[in-house]
Amino acid sequence: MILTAVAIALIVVMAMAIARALLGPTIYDRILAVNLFGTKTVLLIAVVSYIVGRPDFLDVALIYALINFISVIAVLRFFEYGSGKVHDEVGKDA
Amino acid sequence: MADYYNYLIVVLLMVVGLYIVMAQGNLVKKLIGLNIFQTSVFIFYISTAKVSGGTAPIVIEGAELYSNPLPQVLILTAIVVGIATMSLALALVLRIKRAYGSVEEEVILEQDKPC
Amino acid sequence: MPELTTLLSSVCLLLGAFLIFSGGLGVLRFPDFFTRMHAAGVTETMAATLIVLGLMLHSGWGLPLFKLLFILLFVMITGPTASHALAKSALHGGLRPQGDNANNERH
Amino acid sequence: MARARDLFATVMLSGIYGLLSASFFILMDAADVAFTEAAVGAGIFPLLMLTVLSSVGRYEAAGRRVRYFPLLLMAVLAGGLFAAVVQMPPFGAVDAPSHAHVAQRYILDSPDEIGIPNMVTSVLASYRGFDTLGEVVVIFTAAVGVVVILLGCRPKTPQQSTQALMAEHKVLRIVGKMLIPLILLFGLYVQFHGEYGPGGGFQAGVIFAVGIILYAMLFGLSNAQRVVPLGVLRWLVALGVLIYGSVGLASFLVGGEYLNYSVLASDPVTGQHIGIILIELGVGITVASAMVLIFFAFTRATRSRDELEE
Repeated sequence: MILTAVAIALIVVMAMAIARALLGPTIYDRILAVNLFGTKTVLLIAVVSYIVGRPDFLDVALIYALINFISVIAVLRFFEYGSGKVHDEVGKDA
Repeated sequence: MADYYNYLIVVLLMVVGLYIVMAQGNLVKKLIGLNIFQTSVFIFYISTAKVSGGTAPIVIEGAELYSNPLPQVLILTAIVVGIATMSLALALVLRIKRAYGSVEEEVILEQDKPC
Repeated sequence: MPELTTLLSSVCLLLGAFLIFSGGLGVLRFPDFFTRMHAAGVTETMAATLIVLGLMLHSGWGLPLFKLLFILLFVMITGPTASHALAKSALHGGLRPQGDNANNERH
Repeated sequence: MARARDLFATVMLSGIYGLLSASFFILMDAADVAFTEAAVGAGIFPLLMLTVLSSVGRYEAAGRRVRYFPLLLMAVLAGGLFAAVVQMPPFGAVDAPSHAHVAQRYILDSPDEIGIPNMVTSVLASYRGFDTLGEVVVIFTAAVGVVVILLGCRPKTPQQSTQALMAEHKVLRIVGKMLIPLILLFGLYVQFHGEYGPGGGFQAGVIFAVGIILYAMLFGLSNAQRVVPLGVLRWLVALGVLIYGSVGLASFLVGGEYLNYSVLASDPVTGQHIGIILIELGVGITVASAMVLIFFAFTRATRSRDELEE
């Protein structure tokens, strides 16, 4: 019962994150929304795995936690790397 | 109608993906459309695998009804193969960018006009 | 004793859900990037910790407990790190906090 | 997503899309598929997209109008598909035709015939082993194709700008250093636990690749290539396929059919176990090294491209 309530709260927040990602005036807002979305997905999967009574699914939540972090790093890295050309004050010395 | 909402979403995604592939000129965006199309097919297969009241096809005690493992296997391999072929496509896009200096379809076609 | 665990787990879960919800609301409604970042970053780690803790209390001994422990560990390490990196690169990328006139000369 | 002009935003959204579809797979009881989609759809695909974007440019050409003919075509197609879809058995029906044939046998007999709890793994590696061999070969071919296509793109001066940038992220590097062993360990767990829980060679390969890609992102490509040299990777891609194929040949030589592992040991179930572990190993090696190889090829290509522009 409580688990279901938590799951619903998570889904609502995920919807909010999607809204932010769609609205997001800056690129960082979108990255933030993706990150938020990822964390919520981890929690949602953990909670759902208890709702349906299959704790095996926790593995999936675990890999989400990893992938989410990695994709944030990747985005930042490539964005900064790319922005070296756009804003031209970072990393131009190469 | 409630019984079919999954399939309806699949159709919607498929159409959106195909529309992007057809209507967008940017090659990268075409690939993203292709990806959406692909995922709609994945969702379709997985939807057919679901048995209501069933559980994931990993044997546990006390469960008799499992979802169908076969479509899941097909999709599992299809996802990995999909990313492999997608990366091949991306590589081609990189080469096209290098050869034509653009990834916009119209610009490329313009350059390809026979003299 | 089981009642106590159930109670604790429920409290943790509900508190976590509340935090998550407020964080989500903040991300959606706050005016500029850094306040949104603040809303997300602060609530996220705490809420995730609480929810996973609640699940751990819920699950009892076994392999799932350790998996949850690992998830907790990952979330606690990666959450703040990702927030930090994001804020830092936003600052580098030229975004400035709104209404920060007094400190604008720092960079 | 279709309308955003900024391609970067599109890629971000497609990352969310990957996460979303993976959560959907969880709800549909497809743990293994969710696993794969999590690693691929939310991890590798945006990663590669971003790499390409950093070379192709973030913004697409302005002034695109709505095209009405495709829109019309799509509307017609959607109508047709809707009409077709409602003819199907309802969602979740137990007696749908797709559950009628081989699926019953997989579900009922595979615990006894193969002896492992995860039916997805047993179908993947044993019943449909030949099919999976084909998939692995496709991945191998794709990796070879990418390498060949991007062959001409040599980096001139590798690494400096990126490394200078990432050096500022000290926190990231240290946390990354802590995480990478855990990721690789988790990859191994997934690889060898795939018979009992969700997991297996495909997923483990992707996780492993992600760990190495993380290293390459944090510490620079040249450092990463010192850890996993390109030559070794090229051998490994082929080695995985080779392992898979030779397991098949071994069972062929011992007296069974191609890829029938039951003959590999005196007891069929043990034979199946050995066969599946070996095959999953082959799959894992190929997938991991193919992904890393593709990533390296992309990074090298885009880097030299940037320097050509400057």
